[in-house]
Amino acid sequence: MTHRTIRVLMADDQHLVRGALATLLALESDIEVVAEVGRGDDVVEAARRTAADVAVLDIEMPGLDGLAAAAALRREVPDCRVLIVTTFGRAGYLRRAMEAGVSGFLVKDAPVERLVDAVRRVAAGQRVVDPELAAATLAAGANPLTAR
Amino acid sequence: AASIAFASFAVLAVVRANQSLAAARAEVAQLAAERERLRIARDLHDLLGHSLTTITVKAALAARLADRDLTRARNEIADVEALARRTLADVRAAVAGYRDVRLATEIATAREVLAAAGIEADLPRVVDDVPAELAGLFGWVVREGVTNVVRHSQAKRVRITVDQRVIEVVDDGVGVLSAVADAALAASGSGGGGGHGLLGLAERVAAAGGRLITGPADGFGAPGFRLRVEVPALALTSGEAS
Amino acid sequence: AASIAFASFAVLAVVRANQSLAAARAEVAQLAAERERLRIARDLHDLLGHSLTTITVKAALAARLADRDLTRARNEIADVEALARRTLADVRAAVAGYRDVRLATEIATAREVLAAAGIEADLPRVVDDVPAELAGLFGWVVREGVTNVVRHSQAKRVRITVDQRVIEVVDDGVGVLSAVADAALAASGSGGGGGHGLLGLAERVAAAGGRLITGPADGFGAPGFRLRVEVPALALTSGEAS
Ligand SMILES: Nc1ncnc2c1ncn2[C@@H]1O[C@H](COP(=O)(O)OP(=O)(O)OP(=O)(O)O)[C@@H](O)[C@H]1O
Ligand SMILES: Nc1ncnc2c1ncn2[C@@H]1O[C@H](COP(=O)(O)OP(=O)(O)OP(=O)(O)O)[C@@H](O)[C@H]1O
Ligand SMILES: [Mg+2]
Ligand SMILES: [Mg+2]
Ligand SMILES: [Mg+2]
Repeated sequence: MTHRTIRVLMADDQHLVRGALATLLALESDIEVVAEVGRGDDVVEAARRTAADVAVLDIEMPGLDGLAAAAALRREVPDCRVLIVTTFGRAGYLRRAMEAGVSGFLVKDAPVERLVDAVRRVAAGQRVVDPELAAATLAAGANPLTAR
Repeated sequence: AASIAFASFAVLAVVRANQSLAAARAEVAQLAAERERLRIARDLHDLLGHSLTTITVKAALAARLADRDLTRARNEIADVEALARRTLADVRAAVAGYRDVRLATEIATAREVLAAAGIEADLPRVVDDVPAELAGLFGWVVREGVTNVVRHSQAKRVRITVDQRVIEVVDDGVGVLSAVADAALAASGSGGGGGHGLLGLAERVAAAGGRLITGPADGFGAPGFRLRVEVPALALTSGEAS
Repeated sequence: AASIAFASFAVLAVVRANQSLAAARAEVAQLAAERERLRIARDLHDLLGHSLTTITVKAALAARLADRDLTRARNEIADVEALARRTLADVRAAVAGYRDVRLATEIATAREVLAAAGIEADLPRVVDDVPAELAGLFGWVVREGVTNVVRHSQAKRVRITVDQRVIEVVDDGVGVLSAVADAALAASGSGGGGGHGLLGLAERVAAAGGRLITGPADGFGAPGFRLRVEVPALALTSGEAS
């Protein structure tokens, strides 16, 4: 059980980043990337079909944003845990992420070791909060669109 | 007595209005500055967040791949280089866009640029007779015209003349010689081959009710290139040029 | 009749003042926005121009070196990755600086971030008694203090207290334990090892005539970290905190 490979689903509309992150993760011997999607509303189906253990979700995506996709996953594919990766820390994102029951979030430009470590810990049922994302959120402040 | 009371009231109102003028000034300035900051911050986020993330992630991938798959590593590096170049160009464009274009500053910049390019320049020293509503538009003409001279003309000399309604940038370079360049100019209206510079400028000029004319320099040096913008007095509406 | 004439004159003056109010508003707003754009354009240019150029050049170099000297190519690409990450951090910080800092908003954001980080937070609900001139400065204290708690403290609990002239951020984490961290704090004045957060904050506080004190949390949880800013009433000058 502990040595089973971790099945990862990648969702990001920026395909350059998605491809690079997927390749980076796949270089790890205990990680297998089983699906890549570019829209939030493809996440649930792909997770179910591939029996993914961890869904690595971007936030800003067409169709459905990553946080809404995370909430849908928790409801419909509860065995699949969610790791949010985002370029922008915006207030409101963290709160929604927690309400959606995600297991971790970190900045997309985090060093690879940190990303790989986060995937492993999320797969193992732990929670991962990247201090840099928290700092970025404090810096970015309230999202004018979701404030109030 | 009634009229005296009314007069006092009116005087008081003048005082109040002046006070509120000062207060309003400060408040309006702060709001405008903040609105502008937020707008630019959003631009920046969108412009740079994505590309810098992509550069970071792809560089990380190239580093990891170097030992295992040199060909792919090389491709990733090439992508990073192209992305970085594009991002730099985007930043330059953004910075340029945030700078307000004013005729006097553009002429000062043109002087520098032309000197650096080794092109002899005859530029107006005083542009005070250009109406304020046209200063922005004419600034754009100088910027685009001089950029084109430096990039395309191979000119030795350039002259800019300005009066209240007309501005001209003339050079003694190769002109729009080839069928290719002519086609580019013509096609730019349909987004084809050529650049966007003159097309964009023509749009600004049209919005101000004026017209943009290009052609050979005749007389200034053959064949040369002439860029001329005319805005008839009647055409002046408020808030044209950006 | 004199008073009636005077009254009419005064009424006219009110009308004029109102007209000039509207005109002034527009003009002031435009000037303020323009000043802001220029400032940001300069920032951007300084902040990004250099690092993006370096990234581009180094990526190009890595591409060239890939065939001849793989080790050097790998070093260059590692530099690119680190540079791009730092540039993104700079952009985040710059964007943050463009936003107006208000105490109430900073506390709201802190609440969310601390909850997400799993740190129990005891934060003030009402900050109405903080004078308007200090709301910006105290907002910066919250932002930098909480960022540091999240990044450095490993704390379980944090408490922020505010009154008219004093604000404190206290946590029950590891504190500045090691000689290394102490040195970082001390050296930050000379631009050495440590970060810029507390240094920048200390400068803002000094500009407002106040002082910044850091130390262990004593009593709140050991050893912990306490960040305290005091601005004596006399020190209040206009236009300190940004
Ligand atoms: N001074 C000039 N001398 C010679 N050719 C010119 C001159 N100005 C413009 N041209 C020609 O006209 C074409 C269209 O100019 P335009 O400014 O629209 O586009 P561009 O300069 O090529 O690209 P962009 O301005 O979008 O960067 C140019 O590509 C060039 O061939
Ligand atoms: N709450 C805290 N708990 C433990 N150590 C802290 C705390 N706050 C600050 N420090 C220590 O003080 C150092 C200086 O803090 P400062 O905010 O100036 O820099 P930084 O956070 O490292 O970087 P920056 O703020 O520029 O991003 C930190 O690196 C850390 O070692
Ligand atoms: Mg996206
Ligand atoms: Mg051009
Ligand atoms: Mg700090």
